[in-house]
Amino acid sequence: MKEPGKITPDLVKAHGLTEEEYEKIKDTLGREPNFTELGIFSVMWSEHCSYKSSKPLLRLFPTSGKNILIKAGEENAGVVDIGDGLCVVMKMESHNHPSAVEPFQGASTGVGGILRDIFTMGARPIALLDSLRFGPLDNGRNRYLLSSVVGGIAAYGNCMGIPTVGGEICFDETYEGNPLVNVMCVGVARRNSLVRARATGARNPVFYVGADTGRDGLGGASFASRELTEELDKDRPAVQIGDPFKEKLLLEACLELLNTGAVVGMQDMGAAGLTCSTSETASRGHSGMRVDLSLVPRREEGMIPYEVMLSESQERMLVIVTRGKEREARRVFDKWDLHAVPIGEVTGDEYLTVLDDAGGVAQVPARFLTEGAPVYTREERKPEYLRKIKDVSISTIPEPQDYDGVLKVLVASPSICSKRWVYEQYDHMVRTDTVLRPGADAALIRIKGTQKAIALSCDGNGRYCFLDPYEGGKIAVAEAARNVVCVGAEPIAITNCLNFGNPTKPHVFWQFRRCVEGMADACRILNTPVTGGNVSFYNENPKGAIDPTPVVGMLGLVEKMSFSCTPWFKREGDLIVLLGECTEEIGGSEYLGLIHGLKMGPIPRVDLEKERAVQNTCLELIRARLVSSSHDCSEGGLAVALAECCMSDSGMGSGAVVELEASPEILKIRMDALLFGETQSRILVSCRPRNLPRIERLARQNKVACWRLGVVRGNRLTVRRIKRRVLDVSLEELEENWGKGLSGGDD
Amino acid sequence: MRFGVVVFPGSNCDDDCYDVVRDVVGEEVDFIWHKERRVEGFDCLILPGGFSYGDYLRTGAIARFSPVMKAIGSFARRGGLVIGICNGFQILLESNLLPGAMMKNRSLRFICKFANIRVENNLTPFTSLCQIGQVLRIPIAHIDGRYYADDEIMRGLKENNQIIFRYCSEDGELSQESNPNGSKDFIAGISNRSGNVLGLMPHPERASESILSSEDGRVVFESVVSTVKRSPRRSLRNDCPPSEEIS
Amino acid sequence: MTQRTRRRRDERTHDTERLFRAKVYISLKKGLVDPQGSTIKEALESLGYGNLTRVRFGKYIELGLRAKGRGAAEEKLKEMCGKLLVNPVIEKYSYHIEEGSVR
Amino acid sequence: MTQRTRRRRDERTHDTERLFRAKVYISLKKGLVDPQGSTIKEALESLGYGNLTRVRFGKYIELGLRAKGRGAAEEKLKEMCGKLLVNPVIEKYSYHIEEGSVR
Ligand SMILES: Nc1ncnc2c1ncn2[C@@H]1O[C@H](COP(=O)(O)OP(=O)(O)O)[C@@H](O)[C@H]1O
Ligand SMILES: [Mg+2]
Repeated sequence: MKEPGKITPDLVKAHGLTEEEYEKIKDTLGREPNFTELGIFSVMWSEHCSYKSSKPLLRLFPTSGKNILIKAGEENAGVVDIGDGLCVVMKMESHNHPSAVEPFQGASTGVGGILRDIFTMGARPIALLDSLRFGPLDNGRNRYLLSSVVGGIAAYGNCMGIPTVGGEICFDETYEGNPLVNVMCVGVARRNSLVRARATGARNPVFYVGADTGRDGLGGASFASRELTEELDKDRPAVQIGDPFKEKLLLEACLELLNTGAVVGMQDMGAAGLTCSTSETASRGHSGMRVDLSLVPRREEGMIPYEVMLSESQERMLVIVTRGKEREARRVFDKWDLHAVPIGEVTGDEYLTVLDDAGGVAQVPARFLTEGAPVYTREERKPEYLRKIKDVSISTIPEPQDYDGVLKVLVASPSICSKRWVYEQYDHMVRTDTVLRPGADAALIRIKGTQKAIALSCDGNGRYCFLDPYEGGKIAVAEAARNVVCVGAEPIAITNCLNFGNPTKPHVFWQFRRCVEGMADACRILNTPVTGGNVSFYNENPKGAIDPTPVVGMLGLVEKMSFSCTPWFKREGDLIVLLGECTEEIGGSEYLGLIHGLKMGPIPRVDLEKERAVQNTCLELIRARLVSSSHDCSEGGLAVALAECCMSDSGMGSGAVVELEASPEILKIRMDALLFGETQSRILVSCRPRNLPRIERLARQNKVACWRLGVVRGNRLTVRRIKRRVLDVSLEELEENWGKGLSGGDD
Repeated sequence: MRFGVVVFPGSNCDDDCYDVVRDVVGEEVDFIWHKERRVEGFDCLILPGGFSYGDYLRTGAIARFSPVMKAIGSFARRGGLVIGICNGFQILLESNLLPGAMMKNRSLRFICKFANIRVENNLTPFTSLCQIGQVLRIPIAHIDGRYYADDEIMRGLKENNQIIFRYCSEDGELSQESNPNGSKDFIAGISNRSGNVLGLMPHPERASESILSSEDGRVVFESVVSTVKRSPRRSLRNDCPPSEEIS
Repeated sequence: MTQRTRRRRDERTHDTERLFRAKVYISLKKGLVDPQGSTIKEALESLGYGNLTRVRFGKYIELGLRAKGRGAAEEKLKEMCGKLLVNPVIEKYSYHIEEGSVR
Repeated sequence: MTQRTRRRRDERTHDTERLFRAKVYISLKKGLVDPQGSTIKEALESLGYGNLTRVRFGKYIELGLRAKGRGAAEEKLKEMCGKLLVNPVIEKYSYHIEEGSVR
């Protein structure tokens, strides 16, 4: 690349900076920025790095709580105290655009990035989860995306030896051309060995560690801050190849380095590479930093300072070392065969100063780069489409004749079916802590050396959020919490990834606000503060913005690992009990989508207080060992939840006989709505008959509806209403349909 | 007795093996760094699973040249007990300490799930506490686990009773359905001729505690312990017959 | 299905079809990191092969195909590379074709 | 470390050393099942390329190396293949060497 002689308005524009932003830069610097500086501002002030559109709204999230040690935004990831001197560090990140262009490597490097975020804080990553969205599988490109993305995640995570213990996956036309690939990483650290991503102590040396710098991924941050248009070719250089082997060495070296006491601060070089890591660490430490680019190891010849500063080559990090302890640090890097070179030092002047052979190439106040980006209050408008799709009445929808057929279609649909095809490609058992493997409502990971375990789940539903972003946001949090409750854990905090369209479109920004408000309200009431997350805007395809898709990553805690619960029916003769109420809510359901081709209607409402009561009740029941299984009702409603309980993941399932003849209110509900409506705040449990009275008493105390549905028996799922058989499917048929849903990915 | 767990760059089941030996089986254990040139004072060495050198080029191909492998070779030739699990198995194959080679799974995908394996030979130090035909439920996790050997090697394996584990169904039947990766002759684990070196694809360390839903894998470690304790320092004696390898 | 098979068989027996042997060499585009290549290079160096300037790791695909002539075979091969064999986002390729059947 | 670097540089400046470009083609031995090859073949067939007689999948390694002459380069290359690059239990290889530096 050659440096242009002059900064022209076109060049500024090409860097994604507005005139006002450019004026602000000139004002603060008191001069025109040079080309390198222009590049630095363009990435640091990109949406991806600066959160300039989302910041004001993210403040709506509750971020403090009794367990929160480090709040969202203070560091690269929030930190949750779990007692015993231990804490959990977790974060979720998107790699949507790179995965659209090169799915295998895009997804791979996404895993690499989120792992670095966690271990540079001094935490050992112990689990990964992935939340994926693709267009429908009848399209070859989407099958290719699915198998490549899953392959890429597997390749990186498996090689690193971090189990991928859960996630979610959903298929919908809205993600055609703009798949979502969100990956969450969870780490555990001793409270007193957390590392800050800050540069403090003038004259402390700054080390560059890891892979050499090349031209790959140049401007990835701005790539993520743009729409994916038809002209993908131009963006090709933004693709990178992951090197999980090198990252594994980085991981071990970093954690070993902590024991030397030589580390002042660390940050990974992710988006905006050297630029972001130097300016952010300096800014957080209220320091400055001077780096000499001629010392940066390079992979390619003729790179100009602009390119070195903006490169997003993978598997690199910045480590600030205590002066005088360089030797200790080096010993560790040498042991792990890692390239580590000092490239500069911390300074007291609060400037990011960049030098090259030829002298100074950039000098900018560090805080101005990280905090100086303008914050925008984007225009918002409630979208038109909402008026049209809201008022549908269930009475206009024909009731199906063949409920067995409907159930089989639902369990075979790729969004609902067994995800075994995906998670068997992930090493989910390495580290020998995975107590509940994928397939249950949440993964359960024990913490060796303690009696504790943590539960993890990822949830979000774009269709709900499209139809009602506020309720959809609430549901994402509520469902994630319900999932960890179902395995016996108490929800304690969330991280999230907010995937939306172009925020400068007023209706997109309105969706964004409403989703955030819904999530925030749910987090407040369910007592799960937000520890951090990631915003991914500009998810658009030629048809427009994707459905608003916030994804919640929930952390649950089990203090004493003597109990846990799985969804599957365990024993002939156990009673099946539903906690929570049934109402006629059919809008936004998978059933409407799959069977009637409709994406409309009011989505189910969550009463958060009721939700909390149901969750608490379930948790108490599990703790008191009154139930043998528990499973939440989500996509596909009661019938699908029953079917899922029947199909054990590990071998023999058990059938169930269900009688739907409880109260008069239930009799008023239309059959399809009762079976397939996705009313929230419901958990299906099974228990020994002698425990039923205690369960009913506890539910009554907590003012939770409790409905005895039937009994575990035989090898069919049979549902009757007033002696009439409405559903009767053999386990074999269920399993066959449920198991085949994703085999289309075998392309 | 004392186990050693070898750590290659990219090993990722090293901690798991260490933990099981120390906390579950209750024996002494140390890590051995791949740059070591000597291995002394161990009764049994474990080459753990993972992705040594990223599995780049071929799985196990580069790790085979780690300095420690020379020492492990002579440890094995002196009769020392060596277990290669998953990537460790692959390294032993590449090092010619075991015959044959590993290829990509038939499905071309990584597979992580519980598998059933049948004990084919209980006269080895690694299976001495098993019954012949006993079915163990132990997870696999690999993408290069399709064992291959040509006819000559296969003949040797059979003649010398070197096939230690075969993939099978829950009831111990051999069928292609229960052969998760397409391995030749359902092979899940083999030993060298003299029976002191074992390679297996399934991860016994992942199935050694009831909380992980199977304890079947522990028998491999416990067999070693019982063998060694019956004849102390067996593994370090020099008068063990040297093994002749097919290479 | 049977119809299609029949049609294909017809094509094959078409007297003008000849056999070609093609080899496709695929490697990562310039500028992209090649973790396999550099790890192999380091391994070779540590084995004492110090005089390597670089190592790049790629794929090698051998194909046997039928076509009316060399030009047609080449055409087809390029198409297959463009559509499936090569990932143009990160890979480049070259090829070699010769007439004759594959052993 | 620095010593080693110095030594290597000395070797390089050795007047008789020349640059070679080598390509190694590795494929599975005859008779071995090649699921990658057959998967590719099936995929190509489903794209309409019915006239394939076979597809084999292998590895392609490009190396740049210095040696005193072609013979020495070839010698070295074969050694590297024998020791590391190729697993003779399952793989066979061929190679091509030419003088000149790698672009
Ligand atoms: N992409 C994925 N990666 C790993 N595991 C997944 C993925 N998608 C789903 N799973 C696992 O499959 C099971 C079912 O997932 P899902 O249907 O989303 O559950 P729920 O409706 O309870 O949220 C869960 O255990 C989940 O962790
Ligand atoms: Mg659930």
